[in-house]
Amino acid sequence: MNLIRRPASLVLALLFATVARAQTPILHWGGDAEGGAPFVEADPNDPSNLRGFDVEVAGEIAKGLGRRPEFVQVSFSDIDQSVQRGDFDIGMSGVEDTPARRKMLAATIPYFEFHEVLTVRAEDRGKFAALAALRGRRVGTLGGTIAYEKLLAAQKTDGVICVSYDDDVHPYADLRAGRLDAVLLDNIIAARSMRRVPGLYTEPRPVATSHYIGVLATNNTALRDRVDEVLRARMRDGTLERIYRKWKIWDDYQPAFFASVLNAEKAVQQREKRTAEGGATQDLGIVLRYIPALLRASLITIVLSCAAMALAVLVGVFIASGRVYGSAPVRAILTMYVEVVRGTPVLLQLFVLYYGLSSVIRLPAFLAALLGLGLNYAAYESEIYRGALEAVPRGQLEAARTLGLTESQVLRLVRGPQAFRIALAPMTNDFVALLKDSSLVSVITVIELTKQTSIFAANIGSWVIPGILCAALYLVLSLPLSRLAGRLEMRWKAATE
Amino acid sequence: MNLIRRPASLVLALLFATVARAQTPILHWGGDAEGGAPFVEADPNDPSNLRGFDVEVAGEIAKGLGRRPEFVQVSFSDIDQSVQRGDFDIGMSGVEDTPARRKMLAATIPYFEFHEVLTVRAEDRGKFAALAALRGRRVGTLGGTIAYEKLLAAQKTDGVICVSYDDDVHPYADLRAGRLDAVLLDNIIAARSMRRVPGLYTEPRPVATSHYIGVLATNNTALRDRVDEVLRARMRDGTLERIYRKWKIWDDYQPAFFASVLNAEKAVQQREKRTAEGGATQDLGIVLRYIPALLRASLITIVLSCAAMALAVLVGVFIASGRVYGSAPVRAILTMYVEVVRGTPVLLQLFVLYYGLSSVIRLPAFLAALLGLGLNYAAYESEIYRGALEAVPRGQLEAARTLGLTESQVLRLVRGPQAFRIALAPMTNDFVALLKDSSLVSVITVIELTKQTSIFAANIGSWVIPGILCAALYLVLSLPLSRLAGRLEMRWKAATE
Amino acid sequence: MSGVLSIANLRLRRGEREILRGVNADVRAGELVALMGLSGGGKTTVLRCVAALETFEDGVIDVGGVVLRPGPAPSRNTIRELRTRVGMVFQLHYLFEHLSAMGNVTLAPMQVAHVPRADAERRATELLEALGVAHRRNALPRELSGGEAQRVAIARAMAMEPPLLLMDEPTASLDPARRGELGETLLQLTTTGRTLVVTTHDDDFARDFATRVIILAEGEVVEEGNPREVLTNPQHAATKRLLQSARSEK
Amino acid sequence: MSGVLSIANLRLRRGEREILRGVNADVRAGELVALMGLSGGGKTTVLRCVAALETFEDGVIDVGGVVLRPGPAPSRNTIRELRTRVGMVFQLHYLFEHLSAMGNVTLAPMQVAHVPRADAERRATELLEALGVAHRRNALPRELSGGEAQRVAIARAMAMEPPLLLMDEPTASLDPARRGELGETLLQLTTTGRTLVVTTHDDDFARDFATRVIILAEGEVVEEGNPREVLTNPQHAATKRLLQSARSEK
Ligand SMILES: Nc1ncnc2c1ncn2[C@@H]1O[C@H](COP(=O)(O)OP(=O)(O)OP(=O)(O)O)[C@@H](O)[C@H]1O
Ligand SMILES: Nc1ncnc2c1ncn2[C@@H]1O[C@H](COP(=O)(O)OP(=O)(O)OP(=O)(O)O)[C@@H](O)[C@H]1O
Ligand SMILES: [Mg+2]
Ligand SMILES: [Mg+2]
Repeated sequence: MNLIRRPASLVLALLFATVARAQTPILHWGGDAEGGAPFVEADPNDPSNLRGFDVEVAGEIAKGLGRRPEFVQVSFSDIDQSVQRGDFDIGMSGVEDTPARRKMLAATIPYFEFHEVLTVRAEDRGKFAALAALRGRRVGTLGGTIAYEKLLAAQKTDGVICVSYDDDVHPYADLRAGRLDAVLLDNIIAARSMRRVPGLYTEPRPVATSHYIGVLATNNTALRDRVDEVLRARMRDGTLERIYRKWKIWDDYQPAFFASVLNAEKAVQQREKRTAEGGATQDLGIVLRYIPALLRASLITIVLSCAAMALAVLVGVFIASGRVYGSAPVRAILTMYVEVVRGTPVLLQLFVLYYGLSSVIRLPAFLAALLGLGLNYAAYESEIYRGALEAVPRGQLEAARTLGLTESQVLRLVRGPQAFRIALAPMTNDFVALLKDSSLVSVITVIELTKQTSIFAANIGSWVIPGILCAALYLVLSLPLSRLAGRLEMRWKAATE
Repeated sequence: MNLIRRPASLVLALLFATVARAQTPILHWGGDAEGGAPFVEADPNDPSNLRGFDVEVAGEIAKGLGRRPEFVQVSFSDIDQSVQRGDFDIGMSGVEDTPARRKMLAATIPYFEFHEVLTVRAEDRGKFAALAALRGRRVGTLGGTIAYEKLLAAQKTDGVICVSYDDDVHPYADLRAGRLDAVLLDNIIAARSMRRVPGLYTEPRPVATSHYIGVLATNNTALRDRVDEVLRARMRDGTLERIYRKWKIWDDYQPAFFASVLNAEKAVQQREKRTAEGGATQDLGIVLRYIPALLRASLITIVLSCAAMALAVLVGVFIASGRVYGSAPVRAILTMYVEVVRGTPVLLQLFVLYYGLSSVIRLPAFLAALLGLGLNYAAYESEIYRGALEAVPRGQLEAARTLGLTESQVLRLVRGPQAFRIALAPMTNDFVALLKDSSLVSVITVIELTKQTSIFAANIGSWVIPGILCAALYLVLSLPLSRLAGRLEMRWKAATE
Repeated sequence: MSGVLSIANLRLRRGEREILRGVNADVRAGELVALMGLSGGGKTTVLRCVAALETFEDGVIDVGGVVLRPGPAPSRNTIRELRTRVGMVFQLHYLFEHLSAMGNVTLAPMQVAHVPRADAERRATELLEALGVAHRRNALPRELSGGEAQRVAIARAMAMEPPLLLMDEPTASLDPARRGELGETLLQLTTTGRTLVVTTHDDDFARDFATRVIILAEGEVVEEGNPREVLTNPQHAATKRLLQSARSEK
Repeated sequence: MSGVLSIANLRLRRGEREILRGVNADVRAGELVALMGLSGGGKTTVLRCVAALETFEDGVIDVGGVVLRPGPAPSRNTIRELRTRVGMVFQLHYLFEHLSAMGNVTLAPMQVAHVPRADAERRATELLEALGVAHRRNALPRELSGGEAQRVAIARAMAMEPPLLLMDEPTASLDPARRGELGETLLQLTTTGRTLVVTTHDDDFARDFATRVIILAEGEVVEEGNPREVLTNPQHAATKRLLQSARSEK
């Protein structure tokens, strides 16, 4: 417990208060004060005080449990992990009710109903009243929310383009700026954003309905059940309604929602059981929904990689030949190219190509990615070929020369074919590495497999399944390559050893 | 000009208003409405309206120029580029007066003076009154600000640890959470944050003084001079004082600041001239200030790379030997390891090692980076060695066997040494690549060379110098390596060709 | 019977071609057997089979008790046993490219027999001197002339002092004088009970130094016996053809 | 004078060692010169100098008008000229490992002389038949026996029909019969005006087929003349030493 340092005169008084308060057991509850009003925010009049409807609900819960509430600040995206780790007893600041969460944690009954709503530019009012009207349009949302899941589904059924953000501010700014045509988020965030950003309009008809819940550690079901009791009681006696009205979030949907929660006490419990059992299938559902996006991203990855590798091999062969056969100045220049390009990070090269050169020439992202990767790998390829060329026995070169073959014929007909066999293993290495380095191009806004995976992971809140899936896809891309190389190698080994 | 769509009854009225307003020429001014109060924000009572002291100053400027102000939303970090590109006439929402900016753009006279102040936890009040008291402590700030420059300097002189953020919210949250011991930012942001986050205290004594200015495109000095005229006039007639008082940002420093601006009209012009001339040296100053941080980051890069490469070579040799000499099941397992590890992105492996496994074992970031890179590269190394081993002429192996050498002796004494020569070029490639792949570990919070460079670039608003510096450093790290490899290769070539 | 090597009915195919069609041969301790025959007749292949560098389809090879049979590669133990009894000199030398002449000769004694370096080098110098290449002891294989490389390869195999030494064309790149010296050296070895099987195209060498000659033709042994008799008065058509031209104008 | 090859005062060092100490030799068109000498005497080095595969310290080499001088590698044009006049067979064959016997022989005719494939293959088959390896035409070098590889290498060099053909130990891995056949083939070539310089350790071969013999000892020409005379009745000590043992017991 932190003792706030004040001038000495206050210490005694505080000490007393602290001791007195220490008698009451504490309910630690976690939330993100940056979430702001109306969830949890610092009181503008007294910054050491918190306010918001979640604060009051937490207070009611604590009172109902006979405890004193104490707030623990945690970043919104960490609430689930933190409560599981035991940083606090219950997490609740706009925590959405999702199947994933219900499976991972012990969840209270829902205590508030909200709606995913579409916000559009004021001048588009009425034009996009439903997701179906947004075919081919860009719709933004916050990653990891129910709205995002909804949008992903609509991407398939209605052809909208889903753009995910990490915060709830930029979507509305981008909407205003014309980079989006709509934002799908819950009505509370939408209302708040309408106050911040001028010129927006929120369609009144909800796209989907969801609820806020409290979350507790998996093994903490006993406390959960007592919290549920308290919540139900406060719904019945009108305390929650009073709180919601105070924070201006009470709407016509809540009475029906309260009623359904109170009546369906049993039904809810059953649902939970079902959820626990049906977890696997639900997970599968989420995963399946992501597969098309991952496959699209894989396609970008493979097209980019193949094109870049082709460029790299071509340029690499030229550099290697130049370094083995060229005149001294040519050799020096090529050596410098190799050292510089190989010696500096491709990430940096991509940045320089895409952003640094943008004042001179504005390359499209894909072209910049292709050039960046291709020219970078050319430096590596050239080194491999050079090494391989120099590994071909000199006697054979002399034999070829005495037969009258020109140097370029010796290279093409005698040295090259045998060097290629030696170069094959490291070349395969490089192609596979390139496949994966292509993930770097996400920094210049190309969305490929890894980027798509990280979006996926952020949204389902776990790296396990997306990680395995992504790895599997990369493997599927790289294995045929290894196979082919292996077979070629086999054939040559059989032929020339 | 956008015509806002309203029910038909309103169209006529609006049309008239629009036409009437179109008579007055427009002053487009750019700012970031997300900056919030007191700079620029949407009026909570009428979201289509903007308010803030910058809004009012812009209004005064427009009036003085005989124009009508029109706001253009732009993200804060893009203000400089956008104004240069001509997206709007003048940028002004908390734009700091820095030498870099004055060099790149046409800057107005300063119109407001503010102070960099230290915010600490309330319980630390008085403990860290100056930067010098924070030796060895972590101090946060917003990247790209004067405060950041200040902190970097203090990093050298006072030994504080500078932590840069991309927004002005997280530093205060992390301060409260104990991850920082102080935050250095301007008094306005500090005051606003104090209202948001409870339990903080701002030291009253300013660490540094700076000013807000307006910025215009380089070639737009004519307009700039007229804006300067207007600003000076409004300082003289008390309009600015009225605005600042209204927004509660008027303080005792402003009168002296106003006086100095009005008196030093000439001096300022001279200073600008000097700045333009002294630009190169000033740039050099900024660059020099970053060098220690870059060198530190280089050290992390090189230690990590060497350790990871050592691990990779060790494991790689074992895998390669296993794949050439092992029994069928051993070969199959090792082949699978190689294909899977090589076939999936190291970025993903790092994520899985660091975040994915965190529920099982919580690896320190550096160790996770080392393991991730090392085990990944081991797969590549093993392929290279395998290829090289198989390129050693079979006759020599037979000769060794008939002499009675065991298989492991053949490997160690005859096959290995000759394979190593063939493997050298691709191995050097890999070491250099590893040096650069080490930049990936920034995703798991290790700050190495590339990450440090991107911080640098973000802060001076250009990739050119940081890019060149970073490339140079990587080169300095990789060149000795290439040299060494080249010399070894030379010696062997002389010895065995 | 002091049989050091016995080959019975050795058969070997490579793809379509039947390279050995039932080779039979017995070698006793102290013999210096010259294995002769037309180029491509299978001499090298026979030696490689005896050294367990090739698997074969049929037959039995017995090297002083170590028995090689058809089928997959013999067990590790058999191989280890065998290596202590059989040494081999290769037609293309196969010197270790990364080691000097001295390094080539001392590698096995030091690593396999664990002879101290000084002893190994003394012994190597003796061998190289006997073969006339001691002055090139520090040269790398690529710096040696054809005949020098061949003699280093011979020294390398002799350094391990195997009871049975197989030599594939050891005389090919040697001048007449050196060939004579080598013959004397080999005869010397037989007096200490060591056994030698030497393939050669040089009928003078076989006549001068071999205790017995075996003629291989199209994968079979067609004639064997005292070299002077066989080579001066060949019975079999293949032997006659083999010697035909060389004798034509003498 | 119809000088095809003239070597004057050729000197060459490798590190400390003086390998050639002023070699002088003249070869006329239609000759078959046997270059003999102790192993390590510098025979291979002389041939490599003539083929411009080595640079040398002193002396002049004139190959039918193309002149090689000491110092750095000759110009590209000189080399191109030279290659049309000189062919070479290497002691270690140096066959192209990735091509079959046929591929090895037809590569240069097709790529350099632009002979159509069918013609090149017909000619190659003739050559391989003459040398007795036509049945192995589809084998890769690693599948050939030592003597077979040597004959393919000879065929490869002969396919380009160079006016001057340098052959380094072409008889080393050949059986007496094949050696005789090769000698006949080479003599045949000289009748069409082609010239051959052949290093060999086989005094019988030199006696039977060479038109002239040159004895190289310690980097100098010590004796030359009619092979029967020189080899039967050597004048110089080095020649005597060279032939000593081979003749000792005959
Ligand atoms: N891997 C292989 N595949 C097919 N044929 C092969 C292979 N290895 C050897 N041969 C053939 O087997 C036959 C015998 O070869 P071997 O090397 O034993 O002959 P040799 O008697 O040693 O001949 P030489 O005197 O020329 O060395 C040759 O015709 C050769 O071409
Ligand atoms: N790169 C080199 N460095 C040092 N010495 C060399 C090099 N190449 C050849 N020699 C030496 O030069 C001498 C002559 O070599 P060369 O190959 O010409 O002999 P040769 O007459 O062909 O012998 P052989 O009959 O054994 O083939 C040899 O002693 C050899 O060791
Ligand atoms: Mg053989
Ligand atoms: Mg030679």
